[in-house]
Amino acid sequence: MTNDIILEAKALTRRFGGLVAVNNVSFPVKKHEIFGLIGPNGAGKTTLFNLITGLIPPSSGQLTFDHQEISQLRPHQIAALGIARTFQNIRLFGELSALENVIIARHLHIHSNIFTGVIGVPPASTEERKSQQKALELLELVGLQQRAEEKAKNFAYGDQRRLEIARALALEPQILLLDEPAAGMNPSEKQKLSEFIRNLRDRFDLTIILIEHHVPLVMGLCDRIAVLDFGQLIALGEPAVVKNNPAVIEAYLGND
Amino acid sequence: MADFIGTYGALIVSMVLGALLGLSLYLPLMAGQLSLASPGFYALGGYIAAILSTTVFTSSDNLFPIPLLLLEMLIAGIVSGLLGVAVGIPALRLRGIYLAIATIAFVEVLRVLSLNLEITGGAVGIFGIPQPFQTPIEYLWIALPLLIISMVLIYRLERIRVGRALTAIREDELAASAMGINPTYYKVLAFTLGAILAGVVGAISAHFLNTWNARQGTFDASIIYLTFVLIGGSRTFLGAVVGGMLFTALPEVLRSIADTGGLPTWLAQFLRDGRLIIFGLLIVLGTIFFPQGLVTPDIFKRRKFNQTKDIIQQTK
Amino acid sequence: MNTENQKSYPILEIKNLYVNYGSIQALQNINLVVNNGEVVTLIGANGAGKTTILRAISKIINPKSGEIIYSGRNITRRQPHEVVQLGIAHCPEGRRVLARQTVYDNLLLGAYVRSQQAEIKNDIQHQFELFPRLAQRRNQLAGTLSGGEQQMLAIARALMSRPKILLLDEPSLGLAPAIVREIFSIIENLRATGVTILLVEQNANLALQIADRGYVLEAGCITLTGAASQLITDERVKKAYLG
Amino acid sequence: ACGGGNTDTSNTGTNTATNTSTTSISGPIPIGIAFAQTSNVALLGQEGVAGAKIAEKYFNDQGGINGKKIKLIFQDAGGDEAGAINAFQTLINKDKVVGIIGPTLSQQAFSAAPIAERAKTPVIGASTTAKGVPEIGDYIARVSASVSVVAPNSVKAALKQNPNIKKVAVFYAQNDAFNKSETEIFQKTVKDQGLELVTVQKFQTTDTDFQAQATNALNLKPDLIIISGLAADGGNLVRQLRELGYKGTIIGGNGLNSSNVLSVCKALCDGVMIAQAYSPEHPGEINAAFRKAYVEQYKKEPPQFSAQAFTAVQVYVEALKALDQKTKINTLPIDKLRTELNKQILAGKYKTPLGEISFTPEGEIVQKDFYVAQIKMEKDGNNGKFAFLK
Amino acid sequence: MNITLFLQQFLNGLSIGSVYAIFALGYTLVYSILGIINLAHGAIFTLGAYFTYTLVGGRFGFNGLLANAALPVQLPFALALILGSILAGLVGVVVERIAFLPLRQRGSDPLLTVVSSLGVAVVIVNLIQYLVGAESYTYPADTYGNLPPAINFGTAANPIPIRTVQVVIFVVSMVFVAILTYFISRTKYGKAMQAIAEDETTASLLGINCDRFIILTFFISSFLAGVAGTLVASSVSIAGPYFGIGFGLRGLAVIVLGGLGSIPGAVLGGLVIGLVEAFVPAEYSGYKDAVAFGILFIMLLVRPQGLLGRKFIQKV
Ligand SMILES: Nc1ncnc2c1ncn2[C@@H]1O[C@H](COP(=O)(O)OP(=O)(O)OP(=O)(O)O)[C@@H](O)[C@H]1O
Ligand SMILES: Nc1ncnc2c1ncn2[C@@H]1O[C@H](COP(=O)(O)OP(=O)(O)OP(=O)(O)O)[C@@H](O)[C@H]1O
Ligand SMILES: [Mg+2]
Ligand SMILES: [Mg+2]
Repeated sequence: MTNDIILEAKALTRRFGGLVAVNNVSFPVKKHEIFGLIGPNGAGKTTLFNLITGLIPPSSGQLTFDHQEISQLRPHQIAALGIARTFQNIRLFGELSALENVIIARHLHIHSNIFTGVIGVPPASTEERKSQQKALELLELVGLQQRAEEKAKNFAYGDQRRLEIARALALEPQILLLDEPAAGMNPSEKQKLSEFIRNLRDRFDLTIILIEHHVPLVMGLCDRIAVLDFGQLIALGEPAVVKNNPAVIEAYLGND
Repeated sequence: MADFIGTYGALIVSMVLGALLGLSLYLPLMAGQLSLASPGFYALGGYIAAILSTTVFTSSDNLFPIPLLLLEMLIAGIVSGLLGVAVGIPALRLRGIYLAIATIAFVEVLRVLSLNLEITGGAVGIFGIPQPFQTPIEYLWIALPLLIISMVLIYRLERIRVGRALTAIREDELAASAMGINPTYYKVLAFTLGAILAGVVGAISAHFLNTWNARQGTFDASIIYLTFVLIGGSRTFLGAVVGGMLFTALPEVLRSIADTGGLPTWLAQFLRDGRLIIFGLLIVLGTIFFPQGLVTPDIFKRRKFNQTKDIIQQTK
Repeated sequence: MNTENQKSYPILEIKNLYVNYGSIQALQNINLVVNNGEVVTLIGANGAGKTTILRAISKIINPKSGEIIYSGRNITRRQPHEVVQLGIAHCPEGRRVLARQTVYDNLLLGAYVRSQQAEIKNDIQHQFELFPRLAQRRNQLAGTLSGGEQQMLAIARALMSRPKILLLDEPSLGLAPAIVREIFSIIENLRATGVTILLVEQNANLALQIADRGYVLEAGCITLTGAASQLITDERVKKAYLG
Repeated sequence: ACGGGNTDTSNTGTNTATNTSTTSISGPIPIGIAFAQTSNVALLGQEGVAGAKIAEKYFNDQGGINGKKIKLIFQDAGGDEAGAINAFQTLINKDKVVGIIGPTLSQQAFSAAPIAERAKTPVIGASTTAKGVPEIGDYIARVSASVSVVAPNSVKAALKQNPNIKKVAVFYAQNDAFNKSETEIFQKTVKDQGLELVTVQKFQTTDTDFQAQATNALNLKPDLIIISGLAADGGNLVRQLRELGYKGTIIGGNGLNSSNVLSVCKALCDGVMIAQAYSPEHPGEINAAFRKAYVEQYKKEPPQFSAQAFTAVQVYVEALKALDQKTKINTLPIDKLRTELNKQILAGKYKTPLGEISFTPEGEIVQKDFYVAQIKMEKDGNNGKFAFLK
Repeated sequence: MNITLFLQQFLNGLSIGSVYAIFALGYTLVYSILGIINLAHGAIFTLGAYFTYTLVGGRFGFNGLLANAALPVQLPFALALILGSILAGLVGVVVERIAFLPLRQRGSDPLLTVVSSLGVAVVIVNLIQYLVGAESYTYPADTYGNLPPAINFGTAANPIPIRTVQVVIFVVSMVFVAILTYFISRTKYGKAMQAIAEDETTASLLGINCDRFIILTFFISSFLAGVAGTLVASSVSIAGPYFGIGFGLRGLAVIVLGGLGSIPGAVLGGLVIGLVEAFVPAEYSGYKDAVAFGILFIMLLVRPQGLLGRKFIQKV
């Protein structure tokens, strides 16, 4: 049982001055599952992502990936372990083309150093070629291959979100963290997206953690759901169970 | 022709050196690091060469042996590189203008040191630096290959993993780190490469200028070279090169225009005494009419674009 | 409702509007009317050009050609700040809160075009009642707010200028369901007080439910328009946007 | 007027056809002036230019070189080494001058003079005073006396005026080659005279505020303060010392020997003693003529750099004359002319505004007369003069 | 170090610092709204001094086009100061229209604005040089009526003299700080400025007329430069066209130390550096500048936002 747990938070806490953004939160995430993370605005979801990806250190508590403590690692080390993310308020490399955005994210899978790379000896050069290929495939996957050369900042909001997903996938991660991927898409686009995410999981054998406010999507897509409120974990379980949890209805879904 | 070389030989060499200094500023800029430390390392490299060639490598024959010059350049590069790492690791935690100021502070401290130390000869500086060549123009034998090599290397660099890592950091350091790029490592790398280049150039300049003193590599120099790079174009190394050459040449070009016959005297007069006014105006106009710099990456884009196009075809 | 619309006059008119971003043509021949006191919604896929229309109205971008008429005045060549002074408020895509200002100061600046301090203070209080979350965060730098909190702030700030016309670009984006409902009831109330609203919304169901009329945008062109009640039952719309 | 380029180009025009070494001079005889006309040392440069222009007119009116006129060709050497090099290159190869006067700063000389040396073109420094400049090469000389001779006189003069001077404070601009060398001489002199050197304060020529350093110095109760600086900074230092209540003697180094000092410290300059390598009061008709011409044109006493620039031109003129008597100079190919001219320069003796001068084999000036002046200001502090101490 | 000397040096420090402070005020003001370093500030500072000199009827020296020229009228110093500073302010506005506005409209990199401001500086400095030469000029002796040259802050027994001019400068800079600080942090216009500084587009969406504010800012900033230039010149005389440029580097250090964009910060920074310089021991006077910049460097590492700067954490 425990050995198929890929990521685990233990009593994770993060304070900002007086405010406790994430308050003593513990939960396991199983390999290959789609794990939903919901809660009212300001509940601490994104902060939790930031803790997992090492962008901010926790005030206390542990975080283990494959039973290895990672809460003290720097972001690039965590990325190297195989945890990739998208950002709620998009952080693309705006001045660069969509293609460049994705190729950059191939960083960990090209091994040329400054010398071999500059001289361009075979392993390096072929790697470069491959990663271009790979990047274009990923763009195709999110349906942007035709705009590969356009500047990322010129994409419409929804397209930028797609590009972010492609960029995250380029890391070939084991865990993919999606922060409101469906924001700015209309219902039918959202539906397509949820199929898309499910396919991703199977095609790349991913574990996916997903923040989303669009309840139908979450309920339909996720294997398990954790609910945060004021930084605390108020519910964790199968969608059906969570959906009817009074605390959750009270704090988040609202009753109608 | 002989006249031309005689008159402009020195200028041509300074242009090449200017381009190299431009590159040394451009390297950290690739990672979005606005470092103005180059003149500091330039000065350092110069002092190393000046001191070595006047005290240690005193050779009997009237021309200073090239191998020793190369050795000086090597030493200057190494020392600058080491100092670069030492300064870079703490300083590069700063961003934008703050980093700029910190590096200026560093340059200023170096300057005051060289004014006060005995070995650097105070204000008089070090003079009578031996010449490896008969005429200034021959310095191209050293400077030009150095420029070409640097350009080729940086051209490659911009197209590989390392270069992209730097670009990513320039665009968004935090996102870059989330893509598995170690910002500190790459920022210090770029900064150090810049430092090394500046140090090496300094070593050449010390011989080229025959003398070296605390007036080399100052705040003004920092700003001027930043100007060169930005107007040349800060998004491709070609910009740094073009900018460095163009603006080194500009005052002299204006000088020779003033000398060309047929001009009404008042104009010749103005071109002569007011040439820095024109210089300044050109800087302003440059920024206004070439906001991306004279040279933009697009000149490479076209090729790259076609490449990707046919890769798209292949993937179909 | 329709009976009202008969009396009400067109307060905002867009006539064959073209907008380019550099070489890219984002809008072609847009014709659009908003009547006084109406709620009009724009729906369309990503990249259709919804945001661009709002940008053109609030003058953040200059159209290539076409006219924008606001209660009789031609505002096509006005400056953004003039447009605001004329009573058009734009709650932009991507929130655009002033990250280095506190929540409170953001709201204060929202009322920049107004002068009566007392009223402004009241309105701020009112916003805090609408969005208790913001009240808790009033002295926090807006840049450190959560995504949703920023969205609330952006909307509240737009309201602070007491606009005659409110341009909302995906107000429900990133908000929890409860808050989304809150937003839509706010829109209802605003309509009741006579504010005209042009609403860009991905959540087409909700949008069409409260809107009087709607326009459907595809690849920079208006392809469909009509009363919201009709659009919501239209097959094409259902298939493309309601899911 | 820096002169129309026309003649210059006509030269180069003819030259590009034929080989450099065989061309000889047609038209007026070009002498190169490479002073700083831009950059933050332009003040010194401009004084030099002023003096040179007076000289050009004066000697051409006197009949030039046995009838042939001289023509000064000005190339701005700016304030930096590269600028000086470029100016020298242009003068030597493009303007084909017989010789060069300049550059402004010693550091520039160290950088540019070797170029002239290699091109076997004579150079006369008119404001370069640091140790080692004439030693750069056979073709490098100067009329600006190395400070070693000037400085001590003023200290002796001060002691004559006030024998019970004991404690001495020294200030100097550490970023200026000239003042660095000068202060060393001053400090040595102070020791030789058995005086107590209570403090040495360094500043930069760009500094304007000396209150803190002045306070530190005054706190040690000196009764003589020696300043090695340039006009602006030196003037401010004097002014601030006085305003902070210093009553004792002040000696200004050679860098303060410029009427620009007066405009800075105004009435407070009064009584400051200045070591001079040139004094407008110097007897001798050539100086009288120079001074008259200068005052007519610029409405003030000629500063030292002007006089030295004038002298440098005079040296060229007289050397050329002498040479011309031996072999008509317009028959000589330029290269030959330059080498011959250089020999002639070093050989000659000259009666100049600086007094009678000649050169050592290295090209160092041998100057008989040095002066110590004392600044005398009028009450309103707007006008004053350097009164010549016997 | 005895108490009198200590006090003396302390006051010296303040008075040195107040010069830096008054220079830095306008400098930091422009940064606070445009987020750019205006390198032309030093030049406008110089210009202000020359304007006043002209207006009090001062005569120019023997170089440049205006050699020996002078106005027929001779205004009283106070009036000349105000008029001269207004002229400086107008120049500032013109500079903004010509050199900065085109860049802003293109939304080009703020760095480029720094460069074009450098261009402007070069133009102004050399224009002055071209017009009135490089001599130093001084206001008439009676500039401050018949105030004593120095005021004694100590006892008759052990006096602590401070130059009157410096006291004036100190007071004036304090007054301006008070006014500006109130304006910026207490009025809605101050808030608007901060909004513009952060994001012009958003500011305009709130109904703020960015253009007008920016012009206003440049006028005030350059007006202050003019006042500062004149006052400082009345203390140390106009040392040629590079007069103000000389303060540029120090000014930069000051505003960064105080916290970029913070008005009180500019003054605090100025005073701190002034004090530091004042207390450099006599025997180390040669290292004065190095000390100032060394401190700046360390300061940047421990507290990048400066003494009074607001730290800002970018949330993801
Ligand atoms: N750097 C910070 N300083 C102060 N408070 C912060 C900081 N970062 C986040 N917070 C606060 O912590 C709380 C959690 O923020 P977080 O972004 O995790 O919320 P969230 O669950 O992602 O909300 P949303 O669904 O709106 O994105 C918010 O109330 C926010 O104001
Ligand atoms: N700044 C820009 N530069 C260039 N092209 C742009 C720019 N902004 C938008 N575009 C392009 O214009 C088109 C319309 O963009 P717009 O943002 O209006 O779409 P939208 O309907 O708002 O999409 P979304 O629902 O995703 O916000 C898109 O193709 C987009 O790529
Ligand atoms: Mg969030
Ligand atoms: Mg949009």
